[in-house]
Amino acid sequence: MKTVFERTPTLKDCPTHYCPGCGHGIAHRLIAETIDELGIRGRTIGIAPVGCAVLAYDYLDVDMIEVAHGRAPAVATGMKRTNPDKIIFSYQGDGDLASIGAGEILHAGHRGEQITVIFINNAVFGMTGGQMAPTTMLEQVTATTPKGRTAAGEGYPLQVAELLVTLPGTIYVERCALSSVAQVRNTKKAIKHAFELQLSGAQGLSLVEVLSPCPTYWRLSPAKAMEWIESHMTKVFPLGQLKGGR
Amino acid sequence: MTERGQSSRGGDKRVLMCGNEALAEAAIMAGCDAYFGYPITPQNEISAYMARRMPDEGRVFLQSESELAAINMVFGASATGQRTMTSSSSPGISLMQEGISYLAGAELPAVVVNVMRGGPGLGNIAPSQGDYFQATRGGGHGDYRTIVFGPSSVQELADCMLLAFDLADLYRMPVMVLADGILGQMMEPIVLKEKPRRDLPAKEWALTGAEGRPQNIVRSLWLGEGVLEELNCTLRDRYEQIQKNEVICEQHDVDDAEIVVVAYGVAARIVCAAVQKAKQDGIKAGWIRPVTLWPFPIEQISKAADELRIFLVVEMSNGQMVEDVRLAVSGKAPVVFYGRPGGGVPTVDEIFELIKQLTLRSKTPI
Amino acid sequence: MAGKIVINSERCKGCGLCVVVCPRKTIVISGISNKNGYFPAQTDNGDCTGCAACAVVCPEAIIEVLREGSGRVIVAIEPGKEKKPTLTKEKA
Amino acid sequence: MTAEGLYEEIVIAGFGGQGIILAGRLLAQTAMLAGKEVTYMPSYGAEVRGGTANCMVVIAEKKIACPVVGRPDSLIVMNKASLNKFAQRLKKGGLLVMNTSLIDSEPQLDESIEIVAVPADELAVELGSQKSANMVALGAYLQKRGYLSPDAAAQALADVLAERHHKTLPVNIAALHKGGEFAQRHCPV
Repeated sequence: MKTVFERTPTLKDCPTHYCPGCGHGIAHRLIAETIDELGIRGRTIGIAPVGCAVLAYDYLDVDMIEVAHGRAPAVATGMKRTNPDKIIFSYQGDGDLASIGAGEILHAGHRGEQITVIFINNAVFGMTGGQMAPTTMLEQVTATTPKGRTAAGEGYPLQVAELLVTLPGTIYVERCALSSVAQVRNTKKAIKHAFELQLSGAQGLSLVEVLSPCPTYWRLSPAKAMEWIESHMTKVFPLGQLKGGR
Repeated sequence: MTERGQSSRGGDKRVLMCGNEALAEAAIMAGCDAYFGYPITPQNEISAYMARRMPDEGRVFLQSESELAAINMVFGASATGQRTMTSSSSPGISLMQEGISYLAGAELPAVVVNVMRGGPGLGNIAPSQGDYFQATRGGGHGDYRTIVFGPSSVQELADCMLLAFDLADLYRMPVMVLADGILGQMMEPIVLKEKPRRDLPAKEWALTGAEGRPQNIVRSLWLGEGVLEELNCTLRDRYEQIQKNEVICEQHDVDDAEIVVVAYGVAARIVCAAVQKAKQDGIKAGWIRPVTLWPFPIEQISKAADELRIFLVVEMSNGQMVEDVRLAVSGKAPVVFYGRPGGGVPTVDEIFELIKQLTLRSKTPI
Repeated sequence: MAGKIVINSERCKGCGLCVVVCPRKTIVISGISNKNGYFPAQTDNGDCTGCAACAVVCPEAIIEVLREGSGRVIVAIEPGKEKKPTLTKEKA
Repeated sequence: MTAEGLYEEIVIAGFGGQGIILAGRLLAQTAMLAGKEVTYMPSYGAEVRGGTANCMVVIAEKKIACPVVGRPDSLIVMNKASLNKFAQRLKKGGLLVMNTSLIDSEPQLDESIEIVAVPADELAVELGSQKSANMVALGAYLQKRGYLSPDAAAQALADVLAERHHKTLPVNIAALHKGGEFAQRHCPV
């Protein structure tokens, strides 16, 4: 028998600190596979956010920086502007990108920075204990919306991808999910496309939003969490290539 | 692209430049690869100058969407081994403090210029020295220091930019140049001349892509037990080394002085004139001017306080550096403060009168 | 048994996603915990086709997939068709 | 004021658009080229929007302490508002150069203060460029004070005038000289 699937070298062979069934591990692997398949480990610089993925540099074996909450797109800007030949990606959660860092992603997109943003949307703050995120669904119960989020009280879930689509500086925006084998494969294609765009020198920012499970703070089993993405999240966050097809 | 340490504008010629433009040109001479900044008065000439000049030199200029973004762009560029800077004025520097703390934690070099204005809050746009505490105590959260220069002329402002970039790289930390609205706006003749440079270590830690080497990580998060304490101790040792090696301080006629006036920046120019006037009046006066505000010239001031004499500290604030002077004097001599906050600028006559009063009083028998 | 998977059970956190996605239902959760206290996934590889669905969803990337035959194989499951996994040989 | 003891603090003030900043820059550049110590401090920020403009120039043989001028030795005012704002700050024995084209009243000042009343706008109009009134006033000041000549300023003008305005060099130079001649004729030293 021959090995047809194994851990890709850029994904370090170590246990993660993520909860069982968390989507971060899958997303990390897709990025690592992309880097290896494109042969760009030697020219890639990754940016870890503040949030559950703050330790992403412990899992991805490329040059990496860990930055202040929400500021990854600004850091990426500083890197790419001074190193146009490097491949710069940021990996950000919904608190990091859509809440405290809303200004930075908006303006990096607005300027059309040639960077790749992987945006993990799990509709909740994981690291700090399951508080409401900008992307939290209406009626979703979190530590800070104990009776469920209401439009009147906390506003509607923020659709970042749709927002960024309106900016001339973004060239590729796709929303994917990790909710099934097929969706994971699709997410991989989207991530790879986003990296390829940057490699080709395309003028603008590409963002892949990934709907990702948080079984712990959704209070669901990992399998039910996957189902919940499809039954609930994709209704508010429809999947698809919102801008710049591949 | 010009080589590091060069600029197409450098030379021996005396030119009339405002402080903001002079420091910008000096940064280009120092090999600044990238400038990121957000407009705020009274330092807008810096970004306008950089916008014109940096592309000419094949380097990066970018106006950011905020001070938060600017300092984080600096953070990103610095992590890749580039020489980089930002500039702002007091309220903007407050916004940058998060990033400055991260720079300190991640041991990244950067130069931050603060052209101070009146505060607190939005304050006014008049010159001030109200950010001394913020600058010399780190300014952001956590246990760190930044090297701080407090130049008092346009020439010195330009000169200390070259040194600031070198020290930032040498000690892998943020260095702040603390000017004020007067120094930024005023024009003086200067000579933009290359100065001797430090020997600097290679930036092996820089994020350049892990081609043929293990991964480099730039981070300020250390969760393991005792790991952060170890980093803090490493930083402390470095800070002690800086305190030992990098103090710059100017002093005049201190040895036989009955009164020593301490001031930095623009206030020191005024003090210098007032002391000269006092000496013409027969008063034995001297003055000390810290050029580095951190590391502070503790030894120099402590030594001056070994003889009984009055210390007068003059600032454009309600009294900030005076606390460092008191610590250095350590109770050995009386320390008197005179300050003009909120954009007020002390006059030569005010200081002269005070010197006269203080020296008279010390001679009056009780 | 056209295929085979190897699960690093000491690193498994027992999330069970592989159990759910396996089209042949050949993976189960063990009743005996590993050293970290998780009940890991285990398999006897009975009906395994080597489709790699389990590995694709494994958040810990600890499943290695092997298959009979020559050349590398990738799983081609398009959205909506995952009930009927098919295997396609990639060009060598 | 001997050359050796030269320490001259000057305020130039007027409304925005009168070339106050340019006159100050030119004075500073002229002083620098003559080998003197000089500082130049413009008013900046919100206060220069839509209203008054002023700048402070200090020229000396020795190191200059403070570029902020509290009590000027000399004051050049181009409009009435500036006269009202700055005249009382003039030192005793100081010099006031005022643009009588836009100032119709006689200021009440200490009698030790010498006044040079120049119809700067009118003289500039005679040259065909009202915008050169600032140069007329500066020329008059330089001629009166004497430590730098209007001609020295004329030679420095190209350094401080933006290149896109270099076609106005001849008329501005003529204005400097015209101001100088006016001062010589009407207010001999």
